[in-house]
Amino acid sequence: MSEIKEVIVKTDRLATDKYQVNMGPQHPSTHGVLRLLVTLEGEKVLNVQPHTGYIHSGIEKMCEAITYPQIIHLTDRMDYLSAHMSNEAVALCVENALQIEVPDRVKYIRTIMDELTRLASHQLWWCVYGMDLGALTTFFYGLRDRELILDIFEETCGARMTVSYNTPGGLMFDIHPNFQKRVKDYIKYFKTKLPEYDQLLSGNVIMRERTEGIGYLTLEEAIDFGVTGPSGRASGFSSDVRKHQPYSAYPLVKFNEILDHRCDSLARYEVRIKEMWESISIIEQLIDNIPEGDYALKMKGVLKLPEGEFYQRVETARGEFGVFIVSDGKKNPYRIKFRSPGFSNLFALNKMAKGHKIADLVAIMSTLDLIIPDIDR
Amino acid sequence: MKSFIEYIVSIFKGVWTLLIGMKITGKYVFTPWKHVTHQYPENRDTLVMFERFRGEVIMPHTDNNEHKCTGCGICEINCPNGSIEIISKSIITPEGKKKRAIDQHIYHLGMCTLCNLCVKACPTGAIVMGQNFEHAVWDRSKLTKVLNQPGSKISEGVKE
Amino acid sequence: MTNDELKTVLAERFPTAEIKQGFQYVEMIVKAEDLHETASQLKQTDEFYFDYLICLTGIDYPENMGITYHLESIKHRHVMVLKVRTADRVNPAIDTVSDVWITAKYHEREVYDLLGVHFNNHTDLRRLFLEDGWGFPLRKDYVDEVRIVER
Amino acid sequence: MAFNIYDFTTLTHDIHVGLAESFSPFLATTIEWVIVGVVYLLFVALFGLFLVYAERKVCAAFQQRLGPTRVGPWGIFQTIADFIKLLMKELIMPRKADWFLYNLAPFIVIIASFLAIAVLPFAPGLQSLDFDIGVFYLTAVSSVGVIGILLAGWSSNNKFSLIGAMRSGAQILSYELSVSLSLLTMVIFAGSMQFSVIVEHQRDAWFIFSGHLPAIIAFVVFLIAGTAETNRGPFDLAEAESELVAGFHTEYSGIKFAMFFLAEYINLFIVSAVAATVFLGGWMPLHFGNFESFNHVMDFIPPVIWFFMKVLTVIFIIMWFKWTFPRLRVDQILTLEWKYLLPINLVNILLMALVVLTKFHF
Repeated sequence: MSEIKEVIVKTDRLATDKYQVNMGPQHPSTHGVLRLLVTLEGEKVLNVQPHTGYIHSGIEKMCEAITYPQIIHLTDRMDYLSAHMSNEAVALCVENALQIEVPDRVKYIRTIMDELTRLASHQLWWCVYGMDLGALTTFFYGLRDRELILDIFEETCGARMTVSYNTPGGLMFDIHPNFQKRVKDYIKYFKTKLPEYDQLLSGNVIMRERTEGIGYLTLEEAIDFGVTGPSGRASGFSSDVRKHQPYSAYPLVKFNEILDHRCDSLARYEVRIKEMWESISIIEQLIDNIPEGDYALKMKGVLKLPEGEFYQRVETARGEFGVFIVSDGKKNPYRIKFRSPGFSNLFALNKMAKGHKIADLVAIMSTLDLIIPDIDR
Repeated sequence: MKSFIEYIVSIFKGVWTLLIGMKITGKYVFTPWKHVTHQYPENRDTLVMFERFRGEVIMPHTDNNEHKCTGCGICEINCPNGSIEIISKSIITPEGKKKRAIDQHIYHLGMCTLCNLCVKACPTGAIVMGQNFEHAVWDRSKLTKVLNQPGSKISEGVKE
Repeated sequence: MTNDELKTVLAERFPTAEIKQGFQYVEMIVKAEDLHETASQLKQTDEFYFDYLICLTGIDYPENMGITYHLESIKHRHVMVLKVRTADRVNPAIDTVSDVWITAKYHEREVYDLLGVHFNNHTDLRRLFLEDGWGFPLRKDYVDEVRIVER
Repeated sequence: MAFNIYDFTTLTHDIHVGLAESFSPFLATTIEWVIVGVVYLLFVALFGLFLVYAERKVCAAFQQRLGPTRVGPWGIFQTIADFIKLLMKELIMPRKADWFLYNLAPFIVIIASFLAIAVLPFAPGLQSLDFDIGVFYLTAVSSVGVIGILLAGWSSNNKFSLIGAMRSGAQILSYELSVSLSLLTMVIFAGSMQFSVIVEHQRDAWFIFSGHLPAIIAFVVFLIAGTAETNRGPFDLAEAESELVAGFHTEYSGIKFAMFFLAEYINLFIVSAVAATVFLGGWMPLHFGNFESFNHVMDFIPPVIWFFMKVLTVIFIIMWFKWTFPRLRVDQILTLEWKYLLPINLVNILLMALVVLTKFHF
């Protein structure tokens, strides 16, 4: 009898235990080789510790051995979804350092390409986000529309993702004769498809329940963690480099910086959807007005930057991308640093996911739109 | 009572959003002939790549087995990955002068990132980007190619 | 604040620091021992309010290690560059600013990983990308005969 | 009635009589068991393969793709090829897995599915177990499968599996309630738990038409709860791919994985078949009150075809759910059950009782 009593005393409170789960490096929702060490209590996430470096390729070290035009093709491989913006950052940085002004035509084309890249990136993000929430069909609708943008890239730049379209002083080629017509056709087509995105996923009650009030990141935290891009703007962090330090043709176009103060997953979702509309409007403003002129300046065979330190910020689809070149006057950089948006965004994940369920962790991570080579570099 | 009405309304609103979603997918499922995928190996004959598509570096030869490469090595310098190696030889021109010329233009496709810098840098336009994208081979050594064909020589009139 | 205004205000506030106009931004070079104090003042003083650390870079100079901070104020929209050099190159150490800007915690881990700069008082100074026991690849004297092929 | 020519009662009766005359009663019963077992096994295997193929084609159509096209014309042999591949695959077991439970789990899951099929009336006379508590038996048996899922998750020695299994347990136990209550609504309406009687009651009008609002509500609730019961999207938390890799069957390979896979599709079939039987008239043809000629034409279509047409329609709707909606979170799935479906169901039963009492139906 006394034995039984003891057992009852021992089990009067249901014993719970924390346990750790490795999400990744091979996990469907990490979109690459990110490893998250998740501490769980039942389904509740107590702590998320990202472990990076599985695809660290030492791009910064590699860049120290090659010349400035050659660096550009390596920047394709970091954030492969905003390859054109990363290219542009290096090209702009070198142009600024050499104090040359590229022709207007180049600026216009670069801006259009930027926005097309942003559209393509946000489309891929949208379809993957749907998939992370469990709506598998979104994946194909997003890719369907993205493929057409990639076709435009392929026709003009010669590659679908790793475009390498910029060079210091201009562009690799002039735009293809079909370019303007194709882009206009595409914009017309995509304007009919984008409302479908809203109807299929944005309005869906399950999706709303899954995202509203989930993954809260306040403005102060967003600034403190350096969470930029759509993720930061959903917390009200006005971080759009296109607006605050405009480059290329951005000073010439009218567009709104999408800000949202709800700070949750839904806000991050809607900021991106609205940014797609803004991108469409920017492209529409520019596509008919591309001025005539050279597509590239005649540059010297060997580019040597003056001694000094140069920093260039651009806005990629994921946030603020920075190139910091320390030059000692040689043809290759003394030190080059890429400030990648994904790196800073990733580490806010712990703050956002704490206390939510595993399923929310996946959904929150997806709203950050992480690209692993961008984090690891 | 108010919360009860809200509860009922929320059910209908929720179901309505679900039905809208089903309308979108339903629109596609009942038009299955509007699929967007390509049947790749079957459409090989009709598949045309864009003219600027970067599939591999090639060196075009004329019918007389002549190319434009002078063996200057600028492409080798411009390549970021070291995927081009130029082996040159010295030949004796008809005038009796000794001259450097290309022996082998070695191209490692396996290392190439198709960045177009070599093509852009080439002063004589000897190398261009080819549109072939089916590069799969059983043996990695087959990815190392010699671009100038055996017995080929440089075209007349290409400036050194 | 424009760059010139910022320069004068900074000069008033930090008389010991060396302030100059860089290529784009105002640059301020502080001594290693003043770093933490300067950083927290830059963030907390209402005049500057540099609340956003854009970028933290470690640079391997011939004699010492340099750390460069790119700072922006979201309130005032001005940008500046804060620079500091360590005393030693082989075993560099410097104060952390991770308690000022949280994001510095991870950027400092990256610098520690790739350059071997030790950050004092950092709560979680582990390698970020590479395995333990790996060298510091971004140092100029790093040799790896297997993985680095010199042309 | 015209569909009597399609009645299987005489056929099965003749076989039974023939066997009883030629063999001793014990042997005759054994042979009958074997025949029935083999027929069901073949049916389940083939229909399972067909459903996998159908799912892939339907999903492809939803996603503007073509689906399998390579193996055979329109890829119809794709699932057979896949099945052969699964049969030949190496069976890998985690080192620290519980050997006995790990191997037992797939069998429990598939046996539970098999048991449930027994009571389904495919056509008049084509039903192996027609007894007066058919609905009760079905709800009892179909919840046995969750034990297999729990065991699979527990014994795999994998945290993802365990989380998946626990989710599945919570989910199936809750939704079992809704399934039973919505079936109970219709049992009140039909006045019987016997499937053949329920079908017979729908001779003039299917229950979904004759039962007015309560029947429609019960049908919708049953569809939702049934989808949850089969662990299919948007309720596929147990194997949520983006969260738990593959959930409770992460560690299974080869034929054991195939069993889970097959069981999932059999369950899909069972849920659809029950929905078709209880709400859509089972094998009964579509009849409208006074259109004699129309009714006559409908009678010419064999009952088996009617049954499978209805089943496939319901399966298509469930697939439509899966390929449209995002997945729910684990607490939302329970909220949906306990805060929405259960109260609706209880009110619905009252409503149905009122309808039956006032005879406010056809």
